[in-house]
Amino acid sequence: MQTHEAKRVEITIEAVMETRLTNALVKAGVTGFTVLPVLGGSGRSGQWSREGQVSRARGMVCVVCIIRPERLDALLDAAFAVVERHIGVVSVTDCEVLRAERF
Amino acid sequence: MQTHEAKRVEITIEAVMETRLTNALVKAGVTGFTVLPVLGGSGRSGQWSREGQVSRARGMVCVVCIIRPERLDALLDAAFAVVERHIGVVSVTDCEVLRAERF
Amino acid sequence: MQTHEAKRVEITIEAVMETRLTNALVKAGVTGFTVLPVLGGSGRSGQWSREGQVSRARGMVCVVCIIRPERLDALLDAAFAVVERHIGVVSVTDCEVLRAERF
Amino acid sequence: MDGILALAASNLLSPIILFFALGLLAAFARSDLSIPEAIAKGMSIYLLFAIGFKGGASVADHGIDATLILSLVAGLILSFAIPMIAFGLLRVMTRLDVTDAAAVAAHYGSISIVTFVAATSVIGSAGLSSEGYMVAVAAVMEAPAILSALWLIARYGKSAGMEEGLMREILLNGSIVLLVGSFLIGWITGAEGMAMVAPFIVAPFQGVLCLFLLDMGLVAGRGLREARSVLTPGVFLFGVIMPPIGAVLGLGAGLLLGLSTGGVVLFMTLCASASYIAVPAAMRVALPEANPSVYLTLSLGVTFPFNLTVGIPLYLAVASLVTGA
Amino acid sequence: MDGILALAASNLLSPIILFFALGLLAAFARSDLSIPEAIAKGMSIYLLFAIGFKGGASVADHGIDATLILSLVAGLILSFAIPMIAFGLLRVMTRLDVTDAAAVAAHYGSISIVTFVAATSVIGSAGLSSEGYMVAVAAVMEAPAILSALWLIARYGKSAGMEEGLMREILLNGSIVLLVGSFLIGWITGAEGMAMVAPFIVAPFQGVLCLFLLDMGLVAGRGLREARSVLTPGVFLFGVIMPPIGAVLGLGAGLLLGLSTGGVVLFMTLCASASYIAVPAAMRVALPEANPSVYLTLSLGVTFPFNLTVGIPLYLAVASLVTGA
Amino acid sequence: MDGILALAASNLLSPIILFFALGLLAAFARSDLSIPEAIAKGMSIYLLFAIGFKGGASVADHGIDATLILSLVAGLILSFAIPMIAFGLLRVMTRLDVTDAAAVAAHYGSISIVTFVAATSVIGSAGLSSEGYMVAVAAVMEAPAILSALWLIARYGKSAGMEEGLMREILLNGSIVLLVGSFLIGWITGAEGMAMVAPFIVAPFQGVLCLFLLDMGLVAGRGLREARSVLTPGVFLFGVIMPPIGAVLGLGAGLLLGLSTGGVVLFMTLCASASYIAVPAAMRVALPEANPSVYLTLSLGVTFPFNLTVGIPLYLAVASLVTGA
Ligand SMILES: Nc1ncnc2c1ncn2[C@@H]1O[C@H](COP(=O)(O)O)[C@@H](O)[C@H]1O
Ligand SMILES: Nc1ncnc2c1ncn2[C@@H]1O[C@H](COP(=O)(O)O)[C@@H](O)[C@H]1O
Ligand SMILES: Nc1ncnc2c1ncn2[C@@H]1O[C@H](COP(=O)(O)O)[C@@H](O)[C@H]1O
Ligand code: NA
Ligand code: NA
Ligand code: NA
Repeated sequence: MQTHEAKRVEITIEAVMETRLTNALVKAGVTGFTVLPVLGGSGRSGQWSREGQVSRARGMVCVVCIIRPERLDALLDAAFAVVERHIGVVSVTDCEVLRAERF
Repeated sequence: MQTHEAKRVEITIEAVMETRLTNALVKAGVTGFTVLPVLGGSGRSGQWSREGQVSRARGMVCVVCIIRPERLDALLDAAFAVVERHIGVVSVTDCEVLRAERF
Repeated sequence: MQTHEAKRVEITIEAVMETRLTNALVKAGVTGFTVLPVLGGSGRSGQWSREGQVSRARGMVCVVCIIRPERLDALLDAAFAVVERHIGVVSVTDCEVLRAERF
Repeated sequence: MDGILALAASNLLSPIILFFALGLLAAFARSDLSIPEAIAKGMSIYLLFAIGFKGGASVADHGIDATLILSLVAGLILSFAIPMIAFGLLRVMTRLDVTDAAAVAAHYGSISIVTFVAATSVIGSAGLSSEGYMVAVAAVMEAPAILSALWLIARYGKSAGMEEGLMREILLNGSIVLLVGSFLIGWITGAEGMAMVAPFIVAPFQGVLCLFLLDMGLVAGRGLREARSVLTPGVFLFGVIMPPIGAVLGLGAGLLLGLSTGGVVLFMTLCASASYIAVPAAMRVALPEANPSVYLTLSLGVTFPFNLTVGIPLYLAVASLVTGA
Repeated sequence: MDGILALAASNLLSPIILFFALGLLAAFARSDLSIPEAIAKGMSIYLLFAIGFKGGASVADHGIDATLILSLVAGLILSFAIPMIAFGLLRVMTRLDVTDAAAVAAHYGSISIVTFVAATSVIGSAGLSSEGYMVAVAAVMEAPAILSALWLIARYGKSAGMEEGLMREILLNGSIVLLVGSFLIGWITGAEGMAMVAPFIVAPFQGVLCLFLLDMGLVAGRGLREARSVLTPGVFLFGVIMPPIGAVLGLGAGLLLGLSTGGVVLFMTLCASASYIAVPAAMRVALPEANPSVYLTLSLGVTFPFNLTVGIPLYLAVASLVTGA
Repeated sequence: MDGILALAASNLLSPIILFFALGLLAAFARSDLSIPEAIAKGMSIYLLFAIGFKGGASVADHGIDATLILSLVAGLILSFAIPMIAFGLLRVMTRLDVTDAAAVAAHYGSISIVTFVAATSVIGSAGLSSEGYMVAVAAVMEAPAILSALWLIARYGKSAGMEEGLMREILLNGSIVLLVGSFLIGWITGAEGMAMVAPFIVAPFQGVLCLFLLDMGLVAGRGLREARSVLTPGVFLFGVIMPPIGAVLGLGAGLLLGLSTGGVVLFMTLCASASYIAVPAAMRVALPEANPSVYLTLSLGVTFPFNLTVGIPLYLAVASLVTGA
């Protein structure tokens, strides 16, 4: 089956920043993304878990964005501007996609 | 630690199609998969979020499937037949796995 | 944008083993990880789904861990010791990260 | 008549409608207020359980009416037939293509259980009662319209075909199973069963309904904001004139069947309301090419609030006039 | 005797059992009806809170019985002992290996709180009451059986060893902490506390229980469909003869302790029931090699419905006969 | 005075406080007891709905007091002002930097709705009532303190600036919208609306509150275990002396406004309590450099239990003394 090269960017970011991030992505010309829930985690700012939490202060989401390789830099710049002051992680993986016309 | 080459296929598909997809995967000889929840997303068909939704009409899941490289084509064919008329995204990444006998 | 090579390790493991795994990861010097929920799946031990489940006996989580390549082996050893007797899957992908000082 | 106007006015100021409005406003104002998906689903399970059980217990209480079977048959026929009318209207009034029009039509042949509940509460306030088996009629009307839509596509568009397993999936849809199951259990266990579960399903019902409508307002408002563009004047107009058309059919059926005034109002409401749970999900499977924004926005964003505010009091007024109640 | 037969019949037609059956049927028919995980967990938290609190308040009300401590000790001993019997039976009746047999055995030494609740409601319908501290006995019987299983493995199989931290984990298991904590708070705050929370935990209780049993039916049904193959005749048979054996032990203990007839029935039910929340999770940690399909299917798919339908009325009949109530 | 001591003692043994303690203990003992996130959010939605609606219905019942507007203004001013005092104290008493101190200060200018509810129930037990619009005062005090914190940063630290959209986000925060919306709907629909939803929001309220406090205890306990290190003696001390300071300001305002004794206690409680829902989320957006462990631990782990156990009875005693009630 015909596949096409693409980049898979996964941004784990605080839930309160989700809309800001996705707005920035859209502005940077990203045509699609998927938001995954996160149960908990650990990092330099300590360990946390979503259980029992009412406040949105604690809690992260993972925004997955598959794009054409040539758009990667624009996306990373946009994402970085939002993530910069915040806790969170950005990773980029090479991948292949079906239906490249969608990206 | 000894690792083995494999392919990681991630299929983001409408929740109503989940069973059809996993049935097709099993038919295609896939021995295992994992289903992740999706909170929301955006694409050509607009933006959506799972919050407050009662109907299963809106909502997607992400089916992750790790397989031996030689089985990739069979899997993609099977997946594509289900995804074809539907919104959704398929990505394939190279990975290494422990315990290759499991795949 | 400047990125750095890293490894992305995704461990799908039974929910009851989550704390044991993350404790082992921390002991092995892992500085951060993210836990994703899992809705259901299928493997040699059959098919399962989280829906309606009250017992923690059924149910898995996915622990994602991004690390510097040189730490991979220590992490895999630690993870394997926990996963060994249990059902579950470990995959490793090459990735690039922003803000390498975080890992 | 005056009494009915007063009722309509008081209906507009009922907590249920105001919470729906609160949700709409919060969504329009982009508040981050939201109900977790699991809670929304939990409330819908609660409502189906309560509605079904009460209907069944009421049948156990009042005995089976001779018209029970006839009402079910009438519901079936109307659920099959209404999509045809809706489809014709849509093709004339809007520029929706065959697929989108058929998908929308299916929603109007099916029913909205929350609209049904709101009508039950309005007729209750007006001092009327109704046949307990109207819940069974509601259940029977959930699915047939989906088949009509598929038939319309096969007839006027590219053949959609009936995917294997789809029929079972539609008939064994979670909401139908829960509604019918609770109805039967309410019927079997009767007054004794009702005594056991009443403190759970009767007294707190209206409160849960308020929260559920808050959620529906939020979802409808967000949908409207997202999908404003699909709401062309023609499409919008369809969303407010199709309900009265359905209601007229329901009125005819109700009168023919000789239902009580309350029963007639409920039948009108069932025919006037549009599905927003079962049918949208079925359409995603059966007609994935149809644009979900169109049918979800119409059903939840236009027709539901129309029925809630204007429709139900209107149907009550008409039914009261006609039956002379 | 006649009264008891009538009770057994009416028990079969109680909403609780019918909702369990509805769940089973929906699962067998592959309906997509499902309860969100969070709602299912929320209901189980509600039930533990309510059961514990009511038990504690009842102890506050009736005072501490001289037999309280003895009952707790008896519960402890039985929870340790029953797995030995179950293990022996399993090795004789089935082809399960040592690990699977020990894992199953642990479930039967422990208890099912929903079965306990169902028995409470059945003895209530029969006009009997029971000692409030039976809830505490239930809590005490949750965990010891797990140790017996580990001991059985160490004795007859490959040594499993007691993993570090496992003991604390088992004893501080969420359900035990919530049940015991609510019991103590109910005890401390007594009638006054009860007055505050009664409208939440008493009146709506049966309704929530119906929905919870619907969910249990769904989960049990899906488990049975998936794991039909593990249910060999021997395994199935074990699932229906082990409960009466446990019940006989409970009967003996209850009589020795001099419990009320209602208390005896509850003790029998505790011994007859099998865990499906705490022990399965502990087994995944302690005995990962044991096949979860076996113990979950047996406990939830065979023994739970057996107790619910046949077992509890039987235990009530026997206890009534023996105590002459 | 004796009555008040007795009340304080009985308050310590109320189910609400005991369930909070149970949660704390379970967390300290590392039990895996936990409430699903969706259920916790569902309960907080329920509480806001109930509190708002009851407040509005009470205003509809008692009519608008001349002091309503003045109370709202007083609340606004205090919410702006208290962070200044808190900030000064923090800079003197602790080693927190400007950012952390400002973030903490914002929490103390805002309010904790559960503390407010607990106070309502304590004054109720003391036979006092209060102005229904205190709920509106609570809503008005949610947000202004956030602006004070940003101003403090701009003045004493690196300019934080007001991010675009942040103001709207804060004012249209889900909790505020739900509280204010329910208040208005309660007001509009009055006694009639209240009659509809009362069985849902009045009778079961205390029971839900118990479970919610169990969850708060669990979250607070886990937070304390994780973040012990941030609780230096100075920080801890701040967490217990800031509430009485706030309460004194609330006392002054309440007396000036001529509120009832119950109203004065509630005003004191609002000023004494610290936000743990709305403000922490706003701080993550506006001041991401501030350490969330500090403010969450202080607010939920120190000040909340302080107010619950010692604070509220103290404020009641003082207000009773001063107003001579
Ligand atoms: N190395 C990592 N791998 C995966 N997730 C991470 C990693 N480091 C941090 N995270 C996630 O990012 C959150 C914030 O990280 P930090 O800024 O280091 O506190 C953590 O709670 C984790 O959810
Ligand atoms: N480029 C993308 N990267 C990640 N997820 C995507 C992407 N495009 C679409 N999706 C997901 O697929 C869904 C449907 O996409 P679409 O068919 O483009 O509307 C979206 O709502 C997203 O959840
Ligand atoms: N090939 C695979 N790809 C993705 N997930 C898998 C795979 N195999 C197993 N899993 C996951 O691991 C769980 C246990 O697998 P198993 O030990 O094979 O029963 C399954 O329920 C899946 O969630
Ligand atoms: Na209709
Ligand atoms: Na037992
Ligand atoms: Na305050």
